[in-house]
Amino acid sequence: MTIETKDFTASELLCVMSARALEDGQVVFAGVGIPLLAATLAQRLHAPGVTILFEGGTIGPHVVPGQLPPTTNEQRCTRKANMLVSITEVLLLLQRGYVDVGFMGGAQIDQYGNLNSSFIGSADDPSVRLPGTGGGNDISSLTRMIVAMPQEKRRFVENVDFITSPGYVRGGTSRRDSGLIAGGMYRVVTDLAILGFDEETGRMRVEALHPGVTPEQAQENTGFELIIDSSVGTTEPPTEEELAALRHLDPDKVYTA
Amino acid sequence: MTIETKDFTASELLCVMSARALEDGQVVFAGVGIPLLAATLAQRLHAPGVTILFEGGTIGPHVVPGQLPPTTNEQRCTRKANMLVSITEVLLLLQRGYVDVGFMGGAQIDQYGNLNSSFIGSADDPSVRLPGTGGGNDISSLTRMIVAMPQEKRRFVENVDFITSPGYVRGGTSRRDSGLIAGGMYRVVTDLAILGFDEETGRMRVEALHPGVTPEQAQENTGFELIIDSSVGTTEPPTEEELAALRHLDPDKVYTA
Amino acid sequence: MEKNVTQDYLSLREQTQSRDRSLRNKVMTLEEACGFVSDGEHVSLGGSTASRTPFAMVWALIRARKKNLSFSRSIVSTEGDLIFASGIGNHILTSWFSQGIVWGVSRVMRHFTENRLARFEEWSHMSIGLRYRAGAMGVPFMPMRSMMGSDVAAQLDNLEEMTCPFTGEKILLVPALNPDVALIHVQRCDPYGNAQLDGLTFMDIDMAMAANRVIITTERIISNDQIRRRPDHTKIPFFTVDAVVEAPYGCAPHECFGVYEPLFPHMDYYAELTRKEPMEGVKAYLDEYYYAPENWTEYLNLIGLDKLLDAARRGRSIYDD
Amino acid sequence: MEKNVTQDYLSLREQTQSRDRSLRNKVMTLEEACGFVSDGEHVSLGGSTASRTPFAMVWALIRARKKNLSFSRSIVSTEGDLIFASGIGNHILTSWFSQGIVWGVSRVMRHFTENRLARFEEWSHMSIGLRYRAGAMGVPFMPMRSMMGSDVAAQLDNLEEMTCPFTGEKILLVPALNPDVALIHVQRCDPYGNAQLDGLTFMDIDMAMAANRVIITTERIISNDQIRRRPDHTKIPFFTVDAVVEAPYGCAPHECFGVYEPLFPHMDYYAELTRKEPMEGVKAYLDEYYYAPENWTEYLNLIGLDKLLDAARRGRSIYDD
Repeated sequence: MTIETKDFTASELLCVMSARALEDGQVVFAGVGIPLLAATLAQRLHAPGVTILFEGGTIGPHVVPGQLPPTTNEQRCTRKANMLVSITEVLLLLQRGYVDVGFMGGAQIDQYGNLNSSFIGSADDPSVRLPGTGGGNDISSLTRMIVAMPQEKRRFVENVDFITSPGYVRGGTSRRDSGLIAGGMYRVVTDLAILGFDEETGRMRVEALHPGVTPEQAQENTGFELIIDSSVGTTEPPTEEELAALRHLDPDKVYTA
Repeated sequence: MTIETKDFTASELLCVMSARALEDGQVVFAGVGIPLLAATLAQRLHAPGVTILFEGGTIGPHVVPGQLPPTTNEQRCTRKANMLVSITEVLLLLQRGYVDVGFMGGAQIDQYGNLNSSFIGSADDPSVRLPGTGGGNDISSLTRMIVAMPQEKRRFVENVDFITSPGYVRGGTSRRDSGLIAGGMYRVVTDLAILGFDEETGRMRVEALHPGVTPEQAQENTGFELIIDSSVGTTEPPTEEELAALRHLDPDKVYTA
Repeated sequence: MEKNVTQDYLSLREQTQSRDRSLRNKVMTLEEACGFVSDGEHVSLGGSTASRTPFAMVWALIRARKKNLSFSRSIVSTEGDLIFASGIGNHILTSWFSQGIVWGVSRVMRHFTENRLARFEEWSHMSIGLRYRAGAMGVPFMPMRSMMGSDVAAQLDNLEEMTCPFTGEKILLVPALNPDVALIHVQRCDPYGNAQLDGLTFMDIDMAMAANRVIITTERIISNDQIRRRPDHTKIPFFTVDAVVEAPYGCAPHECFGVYEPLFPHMDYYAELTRKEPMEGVKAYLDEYYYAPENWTEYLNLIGLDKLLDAARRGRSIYDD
Repeated sequence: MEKNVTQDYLSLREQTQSRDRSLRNKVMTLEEACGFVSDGEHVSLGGSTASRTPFAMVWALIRARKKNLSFSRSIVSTEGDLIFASGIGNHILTSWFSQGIVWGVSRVMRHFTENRLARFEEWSHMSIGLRYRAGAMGVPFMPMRSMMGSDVAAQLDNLEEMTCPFTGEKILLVPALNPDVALIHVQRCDPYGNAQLDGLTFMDIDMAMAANRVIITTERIISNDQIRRRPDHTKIPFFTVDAVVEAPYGCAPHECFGVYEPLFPHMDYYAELTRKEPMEGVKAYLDEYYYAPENWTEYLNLIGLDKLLDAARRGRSIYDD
């Protein structure tokens, strides 16, 4: 950890900062883990009108504190939902435009916000075959994305080995030219910074640094050159209210250890 | 009526002859009126395993004697059904190939088995605007058809004013060439005869005449030249068992007056 | 040209994204819900023929003297006569248009179409369903295999044929239909718009997903807790819905599955009224049942409590077997 | 090349028309149902990840020593390991393949794919759903808007891009997938194959409509009268179904919505067993749980009644709220 250890963990910081990226009234397509937790946290704080969707086919469940669902395809994630639909239908909500934000974790990301969860090494002869896209490709193709992941050099690479979930593809207009005319990578929330993307080039840019993080630290933990404005601002540290709400939701620190 | 009046009505004859055209185990997409009644009759006689579909979205209902549904879109036609689906889904069963027979009534038919239920006169300036296709176009485009209708010169015309539900279109390979590679008109059951279609030309042909009907009578009641083989056979008259079963189903003669 | 065909994707998304899709109370009156329909828009009607027709909202739109609306529905019954005769719309897209088979061809429909006073745009039944479905899925078309070879297709100008790149087969493409507004009547809905439907669903679910606005009328409003007890019975999700109106007997004189069957005597009465002098008959009907009553309950009262009770007895009987 | 892609329409229809689609008793044993799966065919699996996995039928196919099968499923869990390790199939089409997020990357999947002993063909989640849907609808493709621009699409050879003739937009076409056989586990089914599903339906309904044969395993067989009391709850119609097998706890160690949750201790045990020596572990597991037991009940007994009861208590709790 490069950030000065405060009275919260890196995962807690990630959660709080991710929650802040959501706005009230949004429909959020969330993955398990930090995204689910952060979306639920946002509901308890500034955004009570956030609706959560899971890729297993759940619309607007009640997440019960201390009973976070471990997956998005089992009955635990359907507790007190408003509606259950098929997998195909819930993904089509993204395509139809009903979703505001896709909210996922990431294993490997590159300068254009492309995510890889398929292969380490070449696809033809990989050193590791990863589990694959799941809903990731569809979500990142069809809506505005927020990704929450720890910022490390091996995870933030210049170009991913394999574009599983497209960001700005090869930069410039290449995403749009490929046929993906809506959506796109919006924010990458890490334990060091809030990252965005340059409108023209599609390259990753620092939007704000977390308290105590220097531009150099952010760059050191990144495998490509970040766009950092010298006047880049600093986020507000997690408040006691935010941390209390988070710890109430995940008392066993399943996702925030 | 040209047929010698026996102890049954023309509608009853039509019903019995239509019922005989169905085989056990078939999935039959039925319209209201004679088709529904004839399909139910077939179930009570030689084809207990016939499954009836209605275009409102009903799969395999139990039709209760004396309570024949007046339409295919209201709850009366769902009595004790096996499954209810959307309109689109039930029509897609035709496209997917799950249906053996489409079974409809007809207002106007031509030498190639095309049906018109849209316009009398030209479509641009019709003398009568009829109610339109309903499910007819899809059914006749996508499955093998049996049509039950009274044989009259004004109903059996050389070429319909408007092809609402395609038979063999302009004959020859024109149906297939237009993109309709499956299904097609199989039988037209009338109060005079059982009519089929020549494989090569797609023109209407007499398969059998009802008892007491002469080839001349069939031709006289048709507005185009019928193919009639000199050795054409004769159907068996309705049996007492068939008529009894029919009258049990429609005691008020709603469809068999 | 038909209005509102194949909205381009970015404009469709922008419109959808600009809607308030949060979980919020949307309960209002029929009159307030009329504010969600603007003159000139395309309105889709749920149900089919005489089943789950959203008559309460059609009634309210006619009373609100809307103008230049176009409509679509799987199969159109008497509501089509009333749309044309009241002057709120002069264009209806459907596969079949008359009161119902047993009442014969609508003389009102004939008057308007044969005199070119209004347009009845005929598509195949399935093609209408697939047009809503494409709209619901956020794609600009659906492939299908019927309608080719017929004059139904020949007289439409927004169809495309293609050769399938996988099989070489000829395929028809029908364009997405994203209605400006969908009017749908259901048995149960919560204040947020989570709607649960019993029985035949017709094209309502695709229609709701496709539309840019949805007005739900419902036999009764139930709590969100009730919805969350059986989430797999919810058929329309709240975020597609803009208005929720409680309208008991909201389909009268048509049926609502499991609640009431059609009010046949009233339908016979309308058919008789319009048989000989279609225009005089339908205008008298509009005056008596649409413009005169103070409110929906008064309309129901004019139809007659005896007929409502009889229809309800028959309607509930579906669950007696 | 992937097997069984885009069956041409006439052959699909012929195959469908030749099936006995009458209402008839189809109840049989797991072993008898294996007769509906021939070596070399494409088998689709219902459910997703650890939910409604048709484990009883997979178990029976492995015991029957089937060969050269290919498989597809929305998301593949441990059944994928067991398919590869048992040798019944060496090709799986899915969007995600590992036991489940909390157990990390499957070492068995890695062994087979990294050593090119078997193929994990990756498609986007939605594209798989749309391929089944095209198959269900009887069209050769579905249009969609994701996957473009990614390497997921780049490494597939049966995708087509087109320009929409209505809007000029770029659209991706994915080919229909009509599996030879679909294996689907449900909560309730009648002897004819009318299946009622609770909770999440995943891709099962499109899959059943698309397949050329369907084997239903069910927690319990109910009467056709029960089905006809709630026909709008039937999700799969009898005429798509070829075999009905009663298999209580038929998804164990996975879950069946509302009946039992996953048997987590058993899943932890499997994960631990295959973590260090994947191939030895999975082979030992197959020997103990697949080849050794006399029948399905004995398999369940090996897993442990205590675990079944605990999973059932948790499973039913969804209805306690």
